[in-house]
Amino acid sequence: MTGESAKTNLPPLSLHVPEPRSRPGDPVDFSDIIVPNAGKQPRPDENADPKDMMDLSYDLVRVLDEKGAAVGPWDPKLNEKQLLKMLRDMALTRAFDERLYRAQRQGKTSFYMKCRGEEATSIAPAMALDSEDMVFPSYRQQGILISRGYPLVEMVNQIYSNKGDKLKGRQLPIMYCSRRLNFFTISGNLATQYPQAVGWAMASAIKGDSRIAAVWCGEGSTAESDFHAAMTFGTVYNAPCIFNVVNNQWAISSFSGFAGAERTTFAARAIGYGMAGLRVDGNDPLAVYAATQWAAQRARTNQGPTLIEHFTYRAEGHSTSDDPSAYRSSDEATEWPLGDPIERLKTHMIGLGIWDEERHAAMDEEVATEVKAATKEAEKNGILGHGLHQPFETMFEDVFEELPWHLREQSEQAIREREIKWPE
Amino acid sequence: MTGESAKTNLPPLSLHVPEPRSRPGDPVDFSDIIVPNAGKQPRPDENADPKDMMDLSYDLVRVLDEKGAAVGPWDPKLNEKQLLKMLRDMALTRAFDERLYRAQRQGKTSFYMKCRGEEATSIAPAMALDSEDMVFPSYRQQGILISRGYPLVEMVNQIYSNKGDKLKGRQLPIMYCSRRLNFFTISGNLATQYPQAVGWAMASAIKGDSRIAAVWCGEGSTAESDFHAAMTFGTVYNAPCIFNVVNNQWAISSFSGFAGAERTTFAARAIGYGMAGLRVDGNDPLAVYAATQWAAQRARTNQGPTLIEHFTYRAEGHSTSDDPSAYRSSDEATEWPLGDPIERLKTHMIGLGIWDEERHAAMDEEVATEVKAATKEAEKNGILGHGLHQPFETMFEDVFEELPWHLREQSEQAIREREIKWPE
Amino acid sequence: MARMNMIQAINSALDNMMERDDNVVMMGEDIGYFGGVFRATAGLQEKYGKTRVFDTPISECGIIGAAVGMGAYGLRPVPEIQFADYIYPGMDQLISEAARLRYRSAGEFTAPITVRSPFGGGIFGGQTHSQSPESMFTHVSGLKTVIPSTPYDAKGLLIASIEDNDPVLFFEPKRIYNGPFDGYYDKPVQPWSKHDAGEVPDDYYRIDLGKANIVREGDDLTVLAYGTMVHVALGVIKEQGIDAEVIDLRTLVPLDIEAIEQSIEKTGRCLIVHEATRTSGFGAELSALVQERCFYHLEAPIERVTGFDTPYPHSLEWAYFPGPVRIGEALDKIMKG
Amino acid sequence: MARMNMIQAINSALDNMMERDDNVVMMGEDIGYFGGVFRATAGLQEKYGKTRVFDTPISECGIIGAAVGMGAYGLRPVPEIQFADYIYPGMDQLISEAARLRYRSAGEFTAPITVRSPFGGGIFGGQTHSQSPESMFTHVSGLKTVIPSTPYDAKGLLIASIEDNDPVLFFEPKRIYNGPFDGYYDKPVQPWSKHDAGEVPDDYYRIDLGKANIVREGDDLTVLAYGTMVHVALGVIKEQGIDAEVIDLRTLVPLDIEAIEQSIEKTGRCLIVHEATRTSGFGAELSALVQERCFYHLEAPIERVTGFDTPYPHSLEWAYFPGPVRIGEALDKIMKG
Ligand SMILES: Cc1ncc(C[n+]2csc(CCOP(=O)(O)OP(=O)(O)O)c2C)c(N)n1
Ligand SMILES: Cc1ncc(C[n+]2csc(CCOP(=O)(O)OP(=O)(O)O)c2C)c(N)n1
Ligand SMILES: [Mg+2]
Ligand SMILES: [Mg+2]
Repeated sequence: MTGESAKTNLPPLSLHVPEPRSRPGDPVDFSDIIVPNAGKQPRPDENADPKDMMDLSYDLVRVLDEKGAAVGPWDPKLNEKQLLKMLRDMALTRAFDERLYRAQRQGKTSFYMKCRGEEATSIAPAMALDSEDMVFPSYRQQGILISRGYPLVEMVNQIYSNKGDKLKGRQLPIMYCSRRLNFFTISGNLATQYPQAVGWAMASAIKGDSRIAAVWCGEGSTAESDFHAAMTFGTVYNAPCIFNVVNNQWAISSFSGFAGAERTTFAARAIGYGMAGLRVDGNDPLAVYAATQWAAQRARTNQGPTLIEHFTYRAEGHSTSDDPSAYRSSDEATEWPLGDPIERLKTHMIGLGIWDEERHAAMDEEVATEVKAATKEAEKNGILGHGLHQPFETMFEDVFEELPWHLREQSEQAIREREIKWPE
Repeated sequence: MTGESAKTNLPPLSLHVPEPRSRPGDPVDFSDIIVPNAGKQPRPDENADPKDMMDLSYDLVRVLDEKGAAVGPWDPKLNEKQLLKMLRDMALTRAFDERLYRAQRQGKTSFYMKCRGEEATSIAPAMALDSEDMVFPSYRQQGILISRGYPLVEMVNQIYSNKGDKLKGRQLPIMYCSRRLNFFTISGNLATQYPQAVGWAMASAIKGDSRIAAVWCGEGSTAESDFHAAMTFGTVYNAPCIFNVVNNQWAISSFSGFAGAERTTFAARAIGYGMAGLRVDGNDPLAVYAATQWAAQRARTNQGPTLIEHFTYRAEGHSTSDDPSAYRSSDEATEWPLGDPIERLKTHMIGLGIWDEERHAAMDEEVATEVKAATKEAEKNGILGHGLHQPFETMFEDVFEELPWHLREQSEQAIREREIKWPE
Repeated sequence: MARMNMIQAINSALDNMMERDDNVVMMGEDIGYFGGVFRATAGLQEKYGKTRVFDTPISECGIIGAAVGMGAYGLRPVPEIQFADYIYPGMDQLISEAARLRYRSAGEFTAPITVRSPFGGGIFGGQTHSQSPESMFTHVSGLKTVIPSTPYDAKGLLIASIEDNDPVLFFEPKRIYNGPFDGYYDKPVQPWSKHDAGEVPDDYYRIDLGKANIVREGDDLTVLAYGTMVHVALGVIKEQGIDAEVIDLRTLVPLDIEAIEQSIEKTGRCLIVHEATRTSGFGAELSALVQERCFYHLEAPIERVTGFDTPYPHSLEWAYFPGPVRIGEALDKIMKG
Repeated sequence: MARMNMIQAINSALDNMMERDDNVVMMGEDIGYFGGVFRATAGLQEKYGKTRVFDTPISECGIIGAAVGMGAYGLRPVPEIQFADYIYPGMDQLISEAARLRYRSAGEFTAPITVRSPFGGGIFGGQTHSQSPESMFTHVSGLKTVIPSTPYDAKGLLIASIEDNDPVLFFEPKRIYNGPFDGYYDKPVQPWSKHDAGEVPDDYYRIDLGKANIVREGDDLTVLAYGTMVHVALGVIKEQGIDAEVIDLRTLVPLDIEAIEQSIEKTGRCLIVHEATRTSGFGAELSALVQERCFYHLEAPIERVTGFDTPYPHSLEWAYFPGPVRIGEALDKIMKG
């Protein structure tokens, strides 16, 4: 062809539209997921050149083997206290999820989102990071707040949007924020936190600070523009930032193939930018800890950012607004080949002889009681829509630092309306 | 660390800000650019798995060796007629650039952009594609229009925004458009054509058509959101689309390091998405032709998209609004290790015995004359700002298919104003 | 003739259009197999195949960008943006590209796309599931903006939007998907099945863009509204026994200026209602137009009743919403003016 | 006191602020070594180092997004968007993030960023180097919008914007970078060095946001304008010998409503001028406000003179521009009204 039309006898083009492994009613088949043996993945130096560690973007870093033993170079060798904290925080997160999910069903609030099955992807990184490091979570990292010791009752206040809510009832439930705990305000817009985290990390570097940033998004969210902006800025300025992609296989009803998973891993995105990338068994809390620790050390020593793909599974619905049985086989969760993070850590600890079933049952009860107490306490401040909300004028505060005339007028209007509606 | 602050004795963080090889006054040093021998790059099958050809994203596909001989598996083995067309179109493009640049300097229009040194990256792909394939150019692919036989006088009419301008004087000079030649309307907003090209390719696949799409942007533009959107959609739907990234080392005053070139190649972006990627000597027209042909064949046979990085050099200023001597060493262009595409093809053809210096000189004169004639002809339709523009009412047409009342009123206003300003 | 709620009517419009025109394709987050988070595309993938109705990556930039390219090819794409709050990453493709394709190519390429998106509050969706961004699009030359207020209109307008050769923003007031909400959030909403405008033909029909609907004739004042607020305004008027003329604009651009002018010339008074934030909302444009064109007919200041200039708060949703009290106050003021 | 053009005044403001506050950093396409395509940041990288003034990838999304993160850290970033026409890829980070950070975190995190961007036409820049998108930002709760009309104001307002703890859009009317253009494109423009407002102190000073400037007092009518159009309006008024009061708004949000009301109460007539497209431009909001608040003082309809509702055309730039003829016609109409 020389730029002239020279139609060859080719078959017509056709559009490829990805299809997930299973739909409702289908048998589940995860045989395409390659689960390498734990302990077999090499652990490069923290100052390795990304070019020399590309394989780790296609491999799967695993520490806990089938018997629950911690094996291989990535074993972070946590002590008993650390393991106990890790286990308990995961259990507490799960108990919290269970109860608040029910609270939503009972009409105490408008919305809730669980992280069941994915607890390791927030609890373990929170532990591997310094408490002064800044985290930019998505909406499924309640585990970080719990790990950092945020009072449960504050979380419930936020979820109930009640008069105790530190966020003044302004945010959708679970969109937490805690400056004190270096936990950035969660956005309802996917992936916007990604370039913000890079900016924060760049600022830390500009100031010669030692704090690094870590940011989370789902695999579905990697398609957003902000993801690319963050990766580009991260690699250009060598920003001290950890990019966590929680690949829980689903984005509401869309399986990971709609984010590109049919073609390569999400960790491989790192290779595209010449960045360090790790693909980690997200249901192995020790592997997640080790990967975070590695990436944090890299960032702290001016070796730049790391992308960590946490390969995991969203064991329940996307949120209380979702019914996953409408689009995926309900057996997927139980068939998931990487197991459950709490079960796996428990087995590990029992194997070490520092834990047993009784203590586990007792812990489960304890965390359930703790959550229950927190919800009771929070309910005193009100539940959504039952009157105990913040004063009307708070609606106009914090739009700007100071109230301009037009918001002052509107605030007066709102208060006048309240008096008309409820003259008492 | 267990999520508690445990400051280690690390040096402070520091921000890395990329620095180009040379600034004005500096000696030029291109020794970091690895120029592999021509002919040494393997040519995989058109249906190769991207996983098995990653090396080609880091290599440099080259066909013309130092003596101008075409060597190796990528030699497209063009016939004499094709070589002549390729050479002449490149020469014509350069002559056109020279003259229209001067026209802008003479005040005949507001703006012009040259592609000197990069002619191969548009002429060769245009030839390797089918004329029915749709191209989505950036502003530096005037070579495609020339290769496809667009009348020069139409190009000049557009540049002069005169009454002959098919785009009615609405677009900035060089923002051409030709539906007849399957040349998409150029946007002033960088990279927006990228997802559009994918959409077009998807549409072609939906329809079982055989036409594919090809799209261009500069290396600087790969940082834009649209680039990522296009790569994601391209890989998810396996769209029949060729992504050309013209890495001419500069984006106005910003060297390619500000788009990430310090860390990896732009072809490697493909690996991040599991897509086929090729890095090509952009000043070797035969290599560019071969790469395009390979990618086109892939796309046509439902093997999906390819990203081609054209490694080249912007030999002149960004546009008539730019003065590159303010930010880079003026020796860079002459020192560029990959030579000049026209010179290289000429040497090749002389080596083949089908060309000589006299014919080349004659051709140069011929194309200059052709361009001159076209500008003279176009000037009859007016130059910018000298009155021979389109009627005022055209300003309101094509905003919508039909003129709504508010535009009708505004059109009447504009005509009234004209009558007030020029009552004659 | 069937009884449909607004989602069903939209689904029916899409179904009709996919049937009539092979070039109509649909794309968006969760719209394929699942049928959309509000079920607007339910059943359509099964019926028309997954190359005509498909899920997309979560990239609003890509969704609009690809739709523009498909439109340039000759298709008639109907992309969905899951919530209007998420349209901003696709803003550049809408403003710089879709809106200007016809103009900059002098008609050689066009973007006949219809962007469907649920908008507005009232479902406790918080800041990011409640916004009403329509006015921004009305500022962009080359875009049309359509907002229905009933199932019947939704279907007819959506069909006309899809058939339109210009890019259309089709915002669906999600608060009234199920029934004509009148602003009394503590009372149950009458379902569309009990409402005349819930009578929707199964077959193709269109309601031309650019034509307002006078939903109530009256002499005392003119109310300009669209979407959910048409019903809220109607409720208050009924309650207060005012003989108002209520105009449901249906299309913001191009606007039915004639209907507006005629009404104001008759009534001499004007109330504008929208849920979007006040400053530079579409109410400002309406107010300016009415004032410019009917100044000498006006007997009282034109009033705007709108959402407040704050993000849409979660718990104080009903304090934010421009409900009956706010509208009532404005009506009083105008009638006394 | 030095004579400065607007670029020099902006450069001086940036220089002062970088000197006073280590937390001020600047970023944008080509702003580092090169000093910006309009030279606004010339010399600053050399003076303050490349970690405080640096070039960025060509990603407006990343520029704004990173700036928001830097602001959350505690810096005071001043990102540049090379042309306002290119701000849309950063729209989501501005609207959904910068504007709402303080609100959604109840004050725990803020985005004290100042986005500088040259805007407006008149330099034969065609559709993508001429736009005036300010009204979109005025619709977003939480954003401030500032537009200077002289070197003196540019410096004082830019300093106040950088010191402001809220996100500010600082649009620079590029047509008057060099001198106060009066709309007669075929006559040479007087340079700022010959104009009083070109007197700019080298030292730090601020002009508070939210305060309009009455650039000419008068009794016949009130002209509301900002940026380039202040000078065009002044030129026509002088020419026509009308005793107009000309208010340079300087800040669109928060608006100096008092200055506006006082003036209209005195003059009873109002002309609004801006270069942006008409429909849902900021003129609509101004018109609505004046009408609502000064209805009983108005003696004639408020008029808007604006750019047309089309993309900014290249060759017909001066037919598009709201120049002296368009303004003159409107003045006539108002004075006869
Ligand atoms: C910009 C934007 N687009 C769309 C949505 C709607 N939405 C909310 S969550 C979600 C799926 C996200 O999936 P993923 O990133 O995989 O995270 P996961 O929920 O699995 O943790 C979508 C589409 C949104 N919140 N923001
Ligand atoms: C969205 C957007 N941002 C910024 C610009 C301004 N701009 C025009 S060309 C250019 C540099 C582009 O560089 P590159 O992509 O490398 O292409 P090249 O000019 O080298 O061919 C910039 C920043 C623009 N046109 N659009
Ligand atoms: Mg997911
Ligand atoms: Mg370049």
